[in-house]
Amino acid sequence: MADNHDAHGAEGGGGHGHGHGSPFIQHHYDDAKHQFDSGKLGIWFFLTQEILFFSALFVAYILFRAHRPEIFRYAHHYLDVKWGAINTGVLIVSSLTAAWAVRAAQLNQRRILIGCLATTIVCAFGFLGIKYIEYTHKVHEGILFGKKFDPCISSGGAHLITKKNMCEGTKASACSPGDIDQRPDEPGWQVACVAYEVHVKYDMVQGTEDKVTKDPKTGAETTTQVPVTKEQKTEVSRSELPVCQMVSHGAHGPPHPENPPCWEIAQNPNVCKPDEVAALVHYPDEEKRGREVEIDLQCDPAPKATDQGDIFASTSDSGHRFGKPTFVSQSKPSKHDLEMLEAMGPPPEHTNMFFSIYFAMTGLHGIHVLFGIFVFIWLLIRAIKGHFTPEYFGPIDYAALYWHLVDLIWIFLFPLLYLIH
Amino acid sequence: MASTTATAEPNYFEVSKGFKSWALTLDHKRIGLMYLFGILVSLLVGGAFALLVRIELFSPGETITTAQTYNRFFTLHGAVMIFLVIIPGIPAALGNIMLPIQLGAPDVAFPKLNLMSFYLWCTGAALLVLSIIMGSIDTGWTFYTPYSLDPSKSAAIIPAVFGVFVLGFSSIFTGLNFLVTIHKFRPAGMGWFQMPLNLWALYATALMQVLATPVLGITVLLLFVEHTLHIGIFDPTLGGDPVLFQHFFWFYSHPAVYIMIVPAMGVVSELITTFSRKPVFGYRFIAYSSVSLALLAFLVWGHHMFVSGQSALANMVFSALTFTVAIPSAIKVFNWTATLYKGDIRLQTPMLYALSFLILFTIGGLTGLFLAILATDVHLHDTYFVVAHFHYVMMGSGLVAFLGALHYWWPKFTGRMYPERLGQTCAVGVFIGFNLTFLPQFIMGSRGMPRRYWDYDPEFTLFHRLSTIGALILGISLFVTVVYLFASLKLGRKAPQNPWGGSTMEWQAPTPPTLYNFPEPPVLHELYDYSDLVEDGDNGWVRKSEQAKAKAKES
Amino acid sequence: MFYAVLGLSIFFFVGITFFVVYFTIKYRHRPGHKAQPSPAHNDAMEITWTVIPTIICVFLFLGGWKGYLEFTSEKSNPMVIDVTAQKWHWNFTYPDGTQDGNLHVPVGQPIRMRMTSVDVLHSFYVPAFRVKQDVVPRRYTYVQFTPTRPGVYRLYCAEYCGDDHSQMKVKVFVHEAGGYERFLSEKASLSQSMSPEETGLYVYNKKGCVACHSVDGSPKVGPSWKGIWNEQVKLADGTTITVDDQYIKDSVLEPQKQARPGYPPSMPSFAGQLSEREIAGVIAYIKSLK
Amino acid sequence: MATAPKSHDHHDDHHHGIAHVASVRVLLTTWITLMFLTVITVLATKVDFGPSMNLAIAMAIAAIKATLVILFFMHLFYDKLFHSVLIIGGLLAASLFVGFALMDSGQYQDSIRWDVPAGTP
Repeated sequence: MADNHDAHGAEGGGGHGHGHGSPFIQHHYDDAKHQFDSGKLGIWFFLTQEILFFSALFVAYILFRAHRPEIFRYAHHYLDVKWGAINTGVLIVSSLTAAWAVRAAQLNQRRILIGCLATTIVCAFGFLGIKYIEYTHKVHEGILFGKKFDPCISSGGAHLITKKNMCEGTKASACSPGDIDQRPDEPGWQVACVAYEVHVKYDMVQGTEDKVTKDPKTGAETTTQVPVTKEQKTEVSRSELPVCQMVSHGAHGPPHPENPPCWEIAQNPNVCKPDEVAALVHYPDEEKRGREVEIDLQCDPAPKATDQGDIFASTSDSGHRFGKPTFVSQSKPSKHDLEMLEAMGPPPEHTNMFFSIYFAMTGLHGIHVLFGIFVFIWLLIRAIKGHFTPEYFGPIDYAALYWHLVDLIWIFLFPLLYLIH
Repeated sequence: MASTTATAEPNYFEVSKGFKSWALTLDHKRIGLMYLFGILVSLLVGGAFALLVRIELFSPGETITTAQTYNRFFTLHGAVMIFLVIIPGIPAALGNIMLPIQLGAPDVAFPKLNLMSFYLWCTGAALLVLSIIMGSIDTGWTFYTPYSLDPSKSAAIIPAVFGVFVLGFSSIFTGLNFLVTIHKFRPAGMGWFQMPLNLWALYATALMQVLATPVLGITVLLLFVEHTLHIGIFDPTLGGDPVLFQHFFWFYSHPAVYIMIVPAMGVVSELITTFSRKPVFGYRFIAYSSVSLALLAFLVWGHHMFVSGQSALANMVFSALTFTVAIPSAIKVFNWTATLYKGDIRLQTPMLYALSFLILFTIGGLTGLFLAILATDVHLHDTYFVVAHFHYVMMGSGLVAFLGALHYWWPKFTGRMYPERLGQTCAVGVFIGFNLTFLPQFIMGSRGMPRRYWDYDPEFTLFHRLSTIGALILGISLFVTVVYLFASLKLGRKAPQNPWGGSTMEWQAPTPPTLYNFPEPPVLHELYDYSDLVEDGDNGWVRKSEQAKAKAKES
Repeated sequence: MFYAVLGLSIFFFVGITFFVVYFTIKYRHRPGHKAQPSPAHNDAMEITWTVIPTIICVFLFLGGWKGYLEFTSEKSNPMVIDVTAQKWHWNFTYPDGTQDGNLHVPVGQPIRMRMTSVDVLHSFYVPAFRVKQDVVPRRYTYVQFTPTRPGVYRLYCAEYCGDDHSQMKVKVFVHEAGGYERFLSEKASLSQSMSPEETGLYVYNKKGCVACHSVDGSPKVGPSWKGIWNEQVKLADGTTITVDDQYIKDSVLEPQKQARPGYPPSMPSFAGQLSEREIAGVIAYIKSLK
Repeated sequence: MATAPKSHDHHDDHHHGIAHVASVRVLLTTWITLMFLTVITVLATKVDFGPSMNLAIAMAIAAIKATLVILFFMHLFYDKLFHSVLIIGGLLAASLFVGFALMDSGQYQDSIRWDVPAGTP
């Protein structure tokens, strides 16, 4: 019955047979070649499928790059060509060993086969290791996809207001891009709060900011506490309600409408040292808004905020007006980074899209690599058991073909993501 | 071979028993049967949702449920019917059972992969059930962004899209398996143009499954990631493009329509030739048109998006390309009609379904022209006209052909006959019920009744009522059909080897087939040659030449 | 011109009916058992019926394309009306800044709708004008038409947008000469003369509040307005708040910030769509619903 | 090494058993070329040829590398023609996808309102 032609029975032994000798030739095939050819055709169909599977991401990439080239030009600075190039090399090496493994299996060179398979696995792990380094680096810097994109230190586009000894390192807050965008006309608007990392909340950005533009007011200053919503709390996981003080010179009336609702308080001890904190203010549209923001920042710290510490503010494109910018990440930016950031200017709006695509593409590719590792480990075990013979080496060939495709995709991803000029 | 009913070899039911022998089986027939069971159950579930939708629409305003529940009903109806019933219907269930036998092969190329596809299907189905438990999706089966990005609905959408992702891979692996099987397991002497048309259709279908489904996979995967990580490729608030989602989605989902209809065309070709006792008219044209439909399927997805904010240029190109699809479809209809010409038509249940198919498909196809014409589509898009059109194509044609094929091959793979008179009655019931359901919808649609409406203007009441009554007739007929099919497993008359006089290879296999289908290698006869077959009472149809040989042996 | 398109449709509908009947007769005309020898395939015939549909299709396409161009190409001197769609109502802003929930247009005047959505996809559909166009968030889409006959028509949302998708329908008033101007001036004087409660009721009905909030105490998509004034309500974050001027205003402008538990967070912000006067009206209206 | 029952010779490369066996020389040459091209492509970005030219160079190199991998590592050079048909078919389908989507979205870019925050009417 069905189970009899399950090839991987208990009798795993080294069937160095000829013709029908291999125990792995399944019942319903005419002979070894028939099985091999069928499998090969199958894997080619599978690879075709894979091309289409990835194609959608390439479509997204091409579309966004074609229409928003400035995002790509800007964002690629965040990627490190060095790591990308090393990973390309690693994958090519593993591709070679995978191809060689096929040859070894065909020629019954068991030792070489095992060596090649092992090397492939090691390279694959190396690849993932490097990806891990890159990913964690980005996580630390807040260079993430979608709404999580908010670079903490790479603030070429962000004004940095750094404060020392403020809030004992626990309170943090910042203004999301919307704030400044929305309040260009208000004089004396100030930020006196601290931030480690900025999360722009989805629903807040979605529909709640516009009213600020609608009623610009003038008048007295107000200080308000920004409530934290439920979602934020789960993200922040802190016991006390952070007090974020946003001081608005020249605003009056009921506090709420004047306060930008898009505040987010977050804490990430990995990013910032406890005694150094920074508030980031983005201005997505430099030409229109940039100057006003600068003017805003020249104002003195609001009275209610000053008692908490000094404010050093810096605007990267207009010189260090308030003192040196203090970069507060554990992974300190290099000199090169700083120069680069100076040159880059503010990020275009929706720079996050690049990282959405970056993470989608490399993530999906990474999953493929991971899957490949499992397959190769399985092959390695079988190779050690001596399952493969010149009549039966199909699985190695198929896995190698799959692996080459994974390599191929990386060959395209590397220049597309890392080597943008 | 020939009179093999008395083979010593046990048939595939008898080979082994017990739960494990089914759960771990690698036999394509058992896997196919398990699919069939799952699909019939899903059909009833999806049908129940459809009836609930129709009953709600019996009167304007709230009839039995709120708008929210109604939205879930039609979403689930769509998702279940499309992903769980029609797409796997003919290929995965009937194709699995019949494809190797029609090829004269012992099994599909990759039996383990086949079993895995089945379990993927089960997983996908389970995830959809989970999504119902988690609050149920109400996005429509199309999951259009940004509506489907609503974070408050994540709990239901995440399992649903992941389920669809898994189902997609089930479909891909099935297609891959069939492609390789057809390539590598044709018996000596069977060239591409000696293949039964059903196999051509399955080949074309599998090609689309392999090429189009991965795009669905990545699309729903992205949707999944949007919900878990909010990466924003489709989210306009983050700079994404919601119209892009529709491109992604329809790149798959248009071919998906052909994944549903092309195998239906395949089985109908078989049914019509067998029951008119005539070779198919214009074999090559039908074969080519199957493959060309498969290729053209990739060029026309934009016609789902004429008013979506797609550009005028794209609208023009897609409209023009869409018309090309009409041509192979028209060829097929003409050729089938010509096959009937001067035939000896027997109106048994499968043939009734095949003829229903012809009529329904013609209506479905011709109304498709309205939707391809840009000027009229703008008016008709997203109205009941579209609803009626695609039901004519997908249900009226796809499902009716599935039922025809089911009745046609039922005796072969179960070894039992279904009750013929009841079958004919239900076939007529399905036809009448179907038309009563959907013809009024064409009229409503052309008068501007938008789809997915829980409530409607009173002027449409009459049409909605007709439609609901039709749906009830349809539902009852389908339910009775499923019941008598299951009952026939126990009560049915034992089936002869060749009850319909089919000339293709599957009728040479024992009834029901043995484990590897053919105890002796089958003989390759000329395709669709009925001159040799004669009726022999309860023994079904036999070949004259072999009867003579057997007689000669005896004497 | 819409009638030309309609004529096209009717023509093809007749054509289709003819085909269907013809085929039906053809299929049915030889039932029973009639064994007959038969011709095999016929290339000439098959090629013919490949080519003829092809030619028909080319003409169909050209006709459709022409019709489509006709109503997408820009008209001279159109009146531009801004349309905002959101769950689940429409807001039309006329050239002079007047806003209304129904569409009012003068007869014979080419209209160009400049449309955008606040939340999800919607679709602007007036069956009588044979126009339909999806409304996409963060994007403008356009639709054009010239109303030819005065009257009242229906405007639907044709792209599925959630629970009250089927309630997202309003009226199109095609005014005779002078009627449109009258509408504008009436609208202006109406808004001046209404008491705050009346304004609130007006907003409630015209700005889509009615889709989610009842005034009889029964919960719909959102909480009912009846009897909540000055009550203590629980918020989703666990705190309790009194329903007062400020709370209502906040809820209108930033619905999700102080959301109530048990209701889906699906209410869009009405910032920019309601004037101070109108918000005050809503507050007054809620106050009156004791 | 075991000799398989069937052997087809259709190349000067040695061809054992049921499929083509790649020679070490071919494998290594391919590999070295690939590594070399990787270095080249990185270096090429340091030089400014103009943004579109740089992209073209990078993509051309990637295409060459991909072809090398397909032809030699994946044996397609020696393999059945149908497998090439498959891979080309897949690429064609993907490029159709890209092409149409690009054609469409290119047309409506000017109607997208990048400048306003979402939620604004």
